Amino acid sequence: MLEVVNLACVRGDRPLFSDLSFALKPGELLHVVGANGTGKTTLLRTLCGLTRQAAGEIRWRGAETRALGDEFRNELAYVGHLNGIQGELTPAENLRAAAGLAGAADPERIDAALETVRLSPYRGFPAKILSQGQKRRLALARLVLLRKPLWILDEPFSALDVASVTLMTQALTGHLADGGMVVLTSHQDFEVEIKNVTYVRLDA
Amino acid sequence: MLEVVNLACVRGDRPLFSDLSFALKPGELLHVVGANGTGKTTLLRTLCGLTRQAAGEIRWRGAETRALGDEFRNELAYVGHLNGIQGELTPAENLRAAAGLAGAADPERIDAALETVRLSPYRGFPAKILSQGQKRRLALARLVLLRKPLWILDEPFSALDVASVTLMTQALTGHLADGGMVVLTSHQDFEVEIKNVTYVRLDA
Amino acid sequence: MVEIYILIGMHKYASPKTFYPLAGTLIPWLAGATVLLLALGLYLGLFVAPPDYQQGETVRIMFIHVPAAWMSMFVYAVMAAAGAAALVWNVKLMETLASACAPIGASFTLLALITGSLWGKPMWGAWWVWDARLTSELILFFLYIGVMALRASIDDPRRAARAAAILALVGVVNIPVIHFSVEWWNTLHQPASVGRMGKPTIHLSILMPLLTMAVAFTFYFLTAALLRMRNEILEREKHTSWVQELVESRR
Amino acid sequence: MTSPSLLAATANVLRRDLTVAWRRSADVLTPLVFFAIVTSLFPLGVGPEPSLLRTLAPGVLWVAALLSVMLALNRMFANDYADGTLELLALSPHPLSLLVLSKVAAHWVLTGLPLVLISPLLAVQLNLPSEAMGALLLSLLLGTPVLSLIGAVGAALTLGLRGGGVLVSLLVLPLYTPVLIFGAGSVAQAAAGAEIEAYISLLAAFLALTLTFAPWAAAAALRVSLD
Amino acid sequence: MTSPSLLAATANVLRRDLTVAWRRSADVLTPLVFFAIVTSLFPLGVGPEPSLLRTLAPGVLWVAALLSVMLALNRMFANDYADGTLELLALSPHPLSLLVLSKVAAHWVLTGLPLVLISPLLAVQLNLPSEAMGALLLSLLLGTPVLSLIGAVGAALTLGLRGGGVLVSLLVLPLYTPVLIFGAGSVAQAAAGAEIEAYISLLAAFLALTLTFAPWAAAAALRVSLD
Ligand code: HEM
Ligand SMILES: Nc1ncnc2c1ncn2[C@@H]1O[C@H](COP(=O)(O)OP(=O)(O)OP(=O)(O)O)[C@@H](O)[C@H]1O
Ligand SMILES: Nc1ncnc2c1ncn2[C@@H]1O[C@H](COP(=O)(O)OP(=O)(O)OP(=O)(O)O)[C@@H](O)[C@H]1O
Ligand SMILES: [Mg+2]
Ligand SMILES: [Mg+2]
Repeated sequence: MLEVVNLACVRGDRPLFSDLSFALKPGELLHVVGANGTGKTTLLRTLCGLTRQAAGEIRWRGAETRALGDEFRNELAYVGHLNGIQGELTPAENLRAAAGLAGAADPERIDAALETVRLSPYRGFPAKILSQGQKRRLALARLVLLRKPLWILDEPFSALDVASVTLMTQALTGHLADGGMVVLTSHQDFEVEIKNVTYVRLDA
Repeated sequence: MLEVVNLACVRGDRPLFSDLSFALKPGELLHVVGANGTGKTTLLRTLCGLTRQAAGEIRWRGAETRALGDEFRNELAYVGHLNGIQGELTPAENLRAAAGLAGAADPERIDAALETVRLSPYRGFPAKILSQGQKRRLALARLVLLRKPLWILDEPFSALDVASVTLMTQALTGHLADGGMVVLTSHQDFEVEIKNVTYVRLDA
Repeated sequence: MVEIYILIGMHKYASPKTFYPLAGTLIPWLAGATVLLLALGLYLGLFVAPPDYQQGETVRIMFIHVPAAWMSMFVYAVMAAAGAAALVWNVKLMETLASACAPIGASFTLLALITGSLWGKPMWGAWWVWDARLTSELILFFLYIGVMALRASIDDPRRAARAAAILALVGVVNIPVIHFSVEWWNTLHQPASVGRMGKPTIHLSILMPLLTMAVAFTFYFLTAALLRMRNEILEREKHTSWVQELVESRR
Repeated sequence: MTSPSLLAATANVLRRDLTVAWRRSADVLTPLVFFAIVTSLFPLGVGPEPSLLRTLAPGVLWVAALLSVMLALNRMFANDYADGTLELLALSPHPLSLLVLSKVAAHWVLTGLPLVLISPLLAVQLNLPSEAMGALLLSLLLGTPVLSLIGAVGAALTLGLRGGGVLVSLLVLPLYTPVLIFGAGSVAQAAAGAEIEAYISLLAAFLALTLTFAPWAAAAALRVSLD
Repeated sequence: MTSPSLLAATANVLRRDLTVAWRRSADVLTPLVFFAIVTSLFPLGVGPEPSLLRTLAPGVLWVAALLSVMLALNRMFANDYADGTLELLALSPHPLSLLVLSKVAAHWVLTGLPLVLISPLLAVQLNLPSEAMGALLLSLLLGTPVLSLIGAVGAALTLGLRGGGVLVSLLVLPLYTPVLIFGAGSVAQAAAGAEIEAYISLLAAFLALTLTFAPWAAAAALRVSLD
């Protein structure tokens, strides 16, 4: 259960939003919508704890996320604007590193995750040669691999081709069906086969 | 008139495409489609002359673009995956620098261009504080400002909100109606009110 | 219980909104005290204190040099402490205090360096020697510059304040080094003579102007710090209602 | 989180950094070659007299080591920051300071350690007396990790700032001076045939001190830089 | 393209680089402070004897100037590369080598020139005799642009490579040695009361040579790095 109470964020000296409250239960997807520059990225980073809020609370299973610290981060998977990929490492090595960091190393599943995002042909190449969309897919493979309950995704569909968008919405649907939670932003349309989509709208 | 004859590109030791031929006349838009990693970005960069082809020719008004050099570049505007924005400069200063480089400085039009992409409120801020989509809009403002006949655009709609996508397609439509040419790639759907859209499909 | 009340009371003044007018009323008094003490200290130092039997009139540089050197270290300590408070308790006012300290402290350090080398030429025959105390004071100067440069490079004021605070805390190790350097290495520079408990080795006619100047410098520091803090508060809170009301009321 | 998984995470970070560096063999060699080049520049700058060089040797070797380590600092976090790996690190369910410590360890293995190993060779070039060789090795072995640790704080603070490369030097060099003074001092003492125990134990104390505080400060700085 | 528009384009590049640096005042100050810190490190490393320092002064000042310029090299193109501005430069309808030249000019104004201006102060700290002050200023004035020009080629070649910071030093330092030798040499000669004309005219020749070829080489290297 993720609860946000009276959250306010400020960048520089510009207040982006304030008094934002919502709650997210297992099996639910929250879609943050709003025009460019309304603070969607800022909101997601604040939820993760990367950015500090100016006011308000973020609670996970009833406790403040900052107080929970590692315990909260252990249940969280974040994919931001940046892909978090090391160009020198192969796709498999990148996933292995991510798994190790997340404390959930399960090496057998790495190949399966690569297969899922259709990057198996690039197993032997350094990740830097991947195209924009292929890099994005590698970043998203982390979600499949790590199986954390809370996904926070910033524009997950950007740069993806049509087939990959479908694949990603399937992954979302599956995750929600398993009782996972998702917070995402996207300017692109997408469909998940589930009713529990709520919207939070940020305005300028 | 942009003509491509038997073009072939190779990255590393992987051939991406070969024997690609097409021609683009004033008022036409060429949409390069294909799954992730099929070489769309590579094709566009090759057209600009940033990357070298393995074989084939690219001609502009009948002459090889490499031989034309500055003369070709003078008629070209490119917006790639990277936005080409200096974070320290304000949006207006960024546009002024771009105009100066392109040899078409026309300072009065800068404010109008900023207005077009709805960035006037950010006039006084350094560009680095802009959000993902706002940066993209600033990059696209160059097109409006510079008025070059040939636009080469790599995923111009990525990160744009719905209103900005509409705005951009209007700009495209206007440019084509004025006899401009456009080569672009996009995984997102968009509509231009003009019949002359041709497709080039790249396959893996 | 009493402590808790004091803390709550302090907390009230720790809000920029209440601090701003408070600082405004304090500044004229502090500035007045600074001017008076400076005048007194200079009078005592330049006209009352006797010339040194060895150093002659140059000894008067001391009345600037020594207090400036003391302040350079004291201000750094204040800056680091304020930075720590800002990091731990997230107090905005402490962020502004820390940021106000850096340029003031840097000027004191520069003053100590310049007066020191002016004094060094007649005393040691060189503008500069690589002695431990001089070196560590130079390092202090670079630390101040580093803190200021780091702060200037980050746009978001709160991020800048936290980053500068971390750097200031790391640099604190230099302060004891400066102070004890003369005892740890045998060097050219004067060992501590005022600080020693029990046996003052200086004559009162020298000690008095010295201490007066030190107090005057402290008041100057307070005045300048409050002025800078007020400016920064206005800049940082310009979007809040109270600053806008303030601006309206001044119109 | 159980501690075996923490161990796995830190080992993972270490291994990854080493692999990445290994892939670019230039990364492993360049600080070394830089060290060699800087020590060779001095004789060019000050002239080739052997007796002069001998007195200079400890200082030059130590300054060159310090500069090489410093130049390599921006590699510690900058790439990870640019590609978003650092966000993953910060969001990992393990104490960031320990992950930072493994990154520092990787940095030292890639820059400090090779310097220590090659230093005798360059010392011979500069006519350093052989009695001082032991002191050189020992002081570098204790001192270079301190340089990496302090450097981590500077690198973390300047992350993502324009001109970060020069700024980090500005922040870090003043803090490097004690290490330099005692490091070079110990070698000079040894060359003069004197006792160096005091110097070495001071260096060891610096190491203990920075080992305790630097990872923590660097982690705090990283969180600020990501904000 | 008419030449007025070329002039406008180069002026534009120069102005833009200076504006960007000015916005971050730290960018202007840091190479300077770095220069000051490095010259101060040497006395710490080799000991404080004034007579020893005097013989070292020319070499130390020149090595420090060289290192400051070199450290600032990665600022020349790296940011433009990362944010895509360099692609715009390469696609501009003007000779890339001239645009590069204005970038180099901006770099020199921001690093070399301030060094020249502050050098007398640091020379006093190192007890350099006042007869040599003129030679120091003149040699730095002629030599630092050469460093920026050669550096531009190195910076362009290493663009986008991991560990570029160290790699660029590696490429550039060997080419810097002649400048260092004759630059420091001229100061040492002047300090010894000898003629320095030969040295100075050599430095001027270096400048003429690099001014002709370096922008061209750097432009070619940039095109390769972008491919
Ligand atoms: C650039 C040169 C100099 C620098 C950077 C410098 C720095 C300092 C510093 C930092 C202190 C305060 C130390 C402490 O309280 O722990 C100090 C105190 C003092 N300095 Fe200097 N100094 C310089 C030159 C000189 C010279 C040439 C003299 C006179 C011979 C001198 C005489 C003193 C005296 C008498 C004190 C007070 C010592 C005490 O009571 O603690 N200084 N100086
Ligand atoms: N230092 C600052 N000063 C003022 N405004 C700032 C500062 N930093 C960021 N901003 C503003 O805060 C907003 C941040 O938006 P954010 O990146 O969260 O937008 P977003 O909703 O994710 O947009 P997009 O859809 O384009 O990704 C932007 O409008 C930006 O201009
Ligand atoms: N050095 C290399 N060796 C082998 N393959 C390479 C090398 N460099 C790039 N590639 C491959 O070439 C292709 C380049 O694709 P490009 O970036 O042009 O794709 P794209 O069509 O733009 O894809 P996207 O839609 O994801 O942006 C990718 O499949 C990439 O893996
Ligand atoms: Mg966003
Ligand atoms: Mg692409």
